[in-house]
Amino acid sequence: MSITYLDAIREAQARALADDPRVLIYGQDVGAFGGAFKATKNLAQKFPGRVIDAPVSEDAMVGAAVGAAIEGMRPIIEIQFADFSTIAFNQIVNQAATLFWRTNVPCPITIRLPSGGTSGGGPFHSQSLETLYAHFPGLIVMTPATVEDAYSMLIEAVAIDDPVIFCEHKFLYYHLKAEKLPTEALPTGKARIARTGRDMTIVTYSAMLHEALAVAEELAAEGDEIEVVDLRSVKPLDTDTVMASVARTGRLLCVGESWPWGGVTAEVIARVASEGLALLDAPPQRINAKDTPVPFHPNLWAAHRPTAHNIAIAARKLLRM
Amino acid sequence: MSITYLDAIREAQARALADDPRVLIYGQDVGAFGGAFKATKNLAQKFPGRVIDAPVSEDAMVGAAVGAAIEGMRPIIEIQFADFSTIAFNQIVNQAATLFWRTNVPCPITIRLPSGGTSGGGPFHSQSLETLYAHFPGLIVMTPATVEDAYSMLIEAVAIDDPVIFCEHKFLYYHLKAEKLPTEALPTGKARIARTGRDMTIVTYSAMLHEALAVAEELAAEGDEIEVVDLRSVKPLDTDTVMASVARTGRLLCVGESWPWGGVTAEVIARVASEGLALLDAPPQRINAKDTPVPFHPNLWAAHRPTAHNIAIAARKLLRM
Amino acid sequence: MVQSDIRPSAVVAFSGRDRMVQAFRWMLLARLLDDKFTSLYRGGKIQGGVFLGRGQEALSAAVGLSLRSGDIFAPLIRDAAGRLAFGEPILDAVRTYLGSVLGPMRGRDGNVHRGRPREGLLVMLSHLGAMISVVNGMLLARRLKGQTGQVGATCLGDGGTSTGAFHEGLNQAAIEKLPLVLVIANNQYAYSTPNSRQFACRHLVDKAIGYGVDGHSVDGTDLEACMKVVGQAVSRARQGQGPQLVVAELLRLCGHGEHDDANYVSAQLKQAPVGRDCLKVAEAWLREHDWADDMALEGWRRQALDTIEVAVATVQREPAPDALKENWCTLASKHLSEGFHEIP
Amino acid sequence: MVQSDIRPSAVVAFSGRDRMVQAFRWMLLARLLDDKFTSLYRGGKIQGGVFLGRGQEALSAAVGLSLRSGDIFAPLIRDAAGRLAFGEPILDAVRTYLGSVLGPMRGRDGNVHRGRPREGLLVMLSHLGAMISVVNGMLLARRLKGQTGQVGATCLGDGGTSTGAFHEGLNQAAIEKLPLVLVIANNQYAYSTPNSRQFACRHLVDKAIGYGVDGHSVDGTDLEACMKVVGQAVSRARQGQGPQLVVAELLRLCGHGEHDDANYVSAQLKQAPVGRDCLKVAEAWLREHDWADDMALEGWRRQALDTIEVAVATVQREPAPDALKENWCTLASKHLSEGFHEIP
Ligand SMILES: Cc1ncc(C[n+]2csc(CCOP(=O)(O)OP(=O)(O)O)c2C)c(N)n1
Ligand SMILES: Cc1ncc(C[n+]2csc(CCOP(=O)(O)OP(=O)(O)O)c2C)c(N)n1
Ligand SMILES: [Mg+2]
Ligand SMILES: [Mg+2]
Repeated sequence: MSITYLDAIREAQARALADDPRVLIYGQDVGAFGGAFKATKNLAQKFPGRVIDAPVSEDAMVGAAVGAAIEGMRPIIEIQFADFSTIAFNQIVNQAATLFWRTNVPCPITIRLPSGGTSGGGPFHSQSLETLYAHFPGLIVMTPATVEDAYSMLIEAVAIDDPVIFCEHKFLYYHLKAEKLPTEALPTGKARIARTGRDMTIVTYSAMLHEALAVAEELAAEGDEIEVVDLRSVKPLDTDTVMASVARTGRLLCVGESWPWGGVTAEVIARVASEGLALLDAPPQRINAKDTPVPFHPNLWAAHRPTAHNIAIAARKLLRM
Repeated sequence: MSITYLDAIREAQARALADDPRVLIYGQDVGAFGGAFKATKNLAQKFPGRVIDAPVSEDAMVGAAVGAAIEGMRPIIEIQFADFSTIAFNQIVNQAATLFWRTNVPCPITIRLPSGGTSGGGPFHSQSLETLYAHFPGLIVMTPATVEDAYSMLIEAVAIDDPVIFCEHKFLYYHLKAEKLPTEALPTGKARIARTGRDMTIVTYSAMLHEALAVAEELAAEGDEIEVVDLRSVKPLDTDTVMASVARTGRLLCVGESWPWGGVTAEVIARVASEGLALLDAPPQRINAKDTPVPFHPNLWAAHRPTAHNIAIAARKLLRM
Repeated sequence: MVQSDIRPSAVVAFSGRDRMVQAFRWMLLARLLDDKFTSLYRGGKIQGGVFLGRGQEALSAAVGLSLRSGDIFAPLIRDAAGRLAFGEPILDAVRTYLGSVLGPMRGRDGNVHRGRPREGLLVMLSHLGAMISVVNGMLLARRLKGQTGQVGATCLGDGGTSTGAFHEGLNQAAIEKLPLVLVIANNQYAYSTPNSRQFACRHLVDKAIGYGVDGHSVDGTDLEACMKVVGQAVSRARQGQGPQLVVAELLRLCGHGEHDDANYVSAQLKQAPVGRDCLKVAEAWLREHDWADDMALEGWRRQALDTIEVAVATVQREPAPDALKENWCTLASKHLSEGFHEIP
Repeated sequence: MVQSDIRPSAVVAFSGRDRMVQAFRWMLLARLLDDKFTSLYRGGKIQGGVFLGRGQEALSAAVGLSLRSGDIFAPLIRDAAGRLAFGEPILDAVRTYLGSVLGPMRGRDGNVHRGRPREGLLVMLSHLGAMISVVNGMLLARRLKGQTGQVGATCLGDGGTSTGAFHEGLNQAAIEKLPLVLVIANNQYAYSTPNSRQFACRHLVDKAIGYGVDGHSVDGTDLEACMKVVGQAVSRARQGQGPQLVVAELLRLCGHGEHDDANYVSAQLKQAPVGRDCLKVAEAWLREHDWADDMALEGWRRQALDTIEVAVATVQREPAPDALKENWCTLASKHLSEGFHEIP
């Protein structure tokens, strides 16, 4: 049996529903239909009344989730594409993110955002919005890069007493496969050394992890050993693991699929520069998507996002600095 | 005669309306009433039909501005408080910011966001959202810190062929005064050396400029000369001026009033570390608001935002590093 | 629109002597409390804005009184009366306005932003319309948990009806047939903006039909009418008739906030029936019914003033929040908080 | 609701022989173009989704044909017919779907996201409801510029009516009394979600009254009815009667996109009048009126197919966008673009 990243997301939800009567799912077409990506397939049938179709009202969807959370439930909201979360923006950043701080009542909601680019997705079905949500106080932002993390982090997201923005990458839905679901996992807030190396650290997350790993493989053939850190969650961001890796390698390249200005890569570099300047043997570098909307055409899309190709160029250059 | 920061904003709008028949103003209570902060006082009377009261519909307000821009107008939108721009978020980042890129039709709209904290403002009347808008491709984000810039940058904002997010700081509205309106100004995208110095560079913008200048004054008495860079616009961000200053001083402290994760300060440090690591004699540091919502009570508010007091502590520490 | 199917007995239940007196006393307390906040504000004792319910007490008290313990109430800025009637301790109001750290908001939020969500009293977001879907979610959760017979009420202004959140929220409640009572205080203005620049339907209650919910309209200056109509709407919601939209016509008898002299309010409206002071109307009504006389009225007034004075005196001795004691932690899961290692 | 005040002569004007034949031919072209996109999609020639207007061509064509040059049209995903009738070059559709760099979107956006704003044909945002206020802004600007006699039309689905943007947009148009024609294609589903989970009013046109705008309902499977009702709505808007809400009942005769087999569509609806194929209904109607016979129909079909084949053949020889030639600049003010000095 092989399990995809998408299967893992479905299984995590099935398990959360089975284990905890407070869990419910609310989103457009999540019920009998099983969701636009089939991430909730069969769940409405298996858990009657707890997987609920929503109208095209993202603002009210998230508002209702906050209300349910006040009543002690643990709702999972599926936004059809991350891009549509801009409609729910106010409820997410102002209502959900501040509830506990204002009122002492926790807000355990999980908002699933099918994120990131796919070929032909175009500017409104491709966005990576982790930066937005990480900037606001009060939110946990998860960015799983593996089948195992998709499963275990989603289960943890539901269990956490705070609002979690769960950025699941659409590009990984079908591509990525594992043999079985994990039985244990790193806790939220811990980054993972996805590959060890001594010459350079690449810090990344989500779909870009796989580009980075490909680069590490490629450069290994040239004799350069690259350490790859998978952040797993961008807020909290595991500065310690990043710093320890840079301490070993002296070189830092950050890769993110979101836009450059103030993105995850800026935050990582700012932390390392502030707290670990002496560790750096060369200027820390970053690669992001270009500063334009995500283009529709595959030719443009492939050039817009970071790929193993341009990461490798950057890595080689940084190794020589 | 003395002119406040708020007067400057009103005068800039009056001048834009007078000089260009394509300019119009749309926002809640901006008409006969003159706006919640009186930033459009008398303008409806002086420019009949061109200063229009809007319903409590921020999304539709910005959407209509985009439509008017397609028709060749140059609308100014007043959002009553920056915090309410989250309701218009989708129209700002997806409609306005992408219009030119998608269709080749420019989108010359100016969105005025009364921003930043004031004592007693509380979590929903105090936000500094420049980071959000700078992250998205397609927007210019201005953050004027002086009466002169409030005036000249707003005039320039209206003239620019792209959507401009004009973050005007409420704390400066009445406090800040100038003798007269400027007749010339730096172009958008150019930072200003607000004070020269050789021992350290503080990079900042908006209300924090004045805290930084106070610190520079204070430390001058101790013999340390601090250069203060006022970014003026955070996107585009004038890396060259920042870099040149750090080249002179070797030390960088970034100060911003928005939240720490991925804020302006992270972006500035990331740029300097990537492109000018060798210029740094000490780790670049940053000070931001705390990572909580903006508190209501003056005691908490004063501790939540950076002030001359804690900037000075940070500066002294950095000078000794 | 539904306005006629209540039996005479029900009418008595909604506006019998005890209820009317109770309602009036909450109105009075709210009015006097508002007056107190105004004078504290003028004396520089209050940070931020002060938002009054002057002219809206009848409607607001009717909402608060029509609810029971176990119900949900999400008031808005002009609902001092409704809050008190629903059971909000007066100390919560005073502590939140004066920034006592002992208040439910601990100085983190202020003035009208207060409540106790776990006790069914929600804390408003400034963003108008944003509370409706939150109430929906609570009602939905209760349905899932098998709790029945409870309703959720929330208030909004005429301006608030223009928000997308109002639309999404009311539609959501209608689809789920939730026991939501959405009360619109049409006080003719949103800040300075008159109805004519806010909507174009003849009457706001016309919106009910477009959502497939019951609509009720009421003279918001008339306490008895408010008690009946709001009471009936709450009953219908409780009985499973789905969301109820109540629209009251009245006039804001003060500025938008205490900083505003409201000189834009038309003289004509002030003279019109909608401009009547609901407190005076209610007083006259009680006198007419011989349910109150000078002595009773004066007694209630004294008691209210005493209550307020005691609360204010108490709170004025209470500590303000101390930044050094604040935990500066936004998350419930403290262990997941980022330590932003800032220098000072 | 307004449905009766057009004189017989007006009826002829809206659905006379020329107009009906024209409308039918746009419907046919749109249907065949959609078929072509389907087969290109199945052949792996199209990136991203394919969204069809199958079953909605009568309504859509009626909207496009009711507009004049100088009017504004903001179509949605199922409006191939309306776009063509409004004057969108078929090459725009084919180029955008196939990603030709010569198309109006230059490969930056794809499939149904195309238009020419300066010619009055807006480019839809995916976010449902977001185009209404943009049309409003254009109409408002024209009024300010003194341009009159022009209208703006935009289309939305039943699902789209649940968005806050729909509400804010329609209310805004009503307040400003703009010549906006908002056409709702109630195709019974939003993706898989049936009407019963989308709204609770009896009929979507009931929403009109809550905004104070004219409401029109029409059988969307009946071309003649669509031509009349949409034509009349457009006329009323043009005459200064303010926004017009048109609600058509019909059924989506295809999946949400070509990836969707729509097995959730109820068999009962498929059998019901709402499930009729508007193209067949229109064909029968034309035959009945002796305005079309086998030969004419076959001729139109051939011509449409030829047009499509020529367009596709042309576009297939056109260059795709080249990342190296892209300027990667989001701003009109190039000099204000940030050079993010990325390494490669
Ligand atoms: C979404 C949003 N936009 C703007 C504001 C600023 N604002 C605060 S109160 C107000 C007027 C509200 O009018 P109305 O809803 O009629 O209530 P009233 O003040 O008359 O009781 C406005 C525009 C807000 N709170 N929320
Ligand atoms: C704001 C928003 N939320 C979600 C979506 C995803 N989405 C695309 S089409 C669709 C269904 C739309 O249904 P309807 O409006 O009835 O139009 P139809 O597809 O039936 O023509 C949804 C939910 C979207 N485009 N915009
Ligand atoms: Mg009002
Ligand atoms: Mg539909």
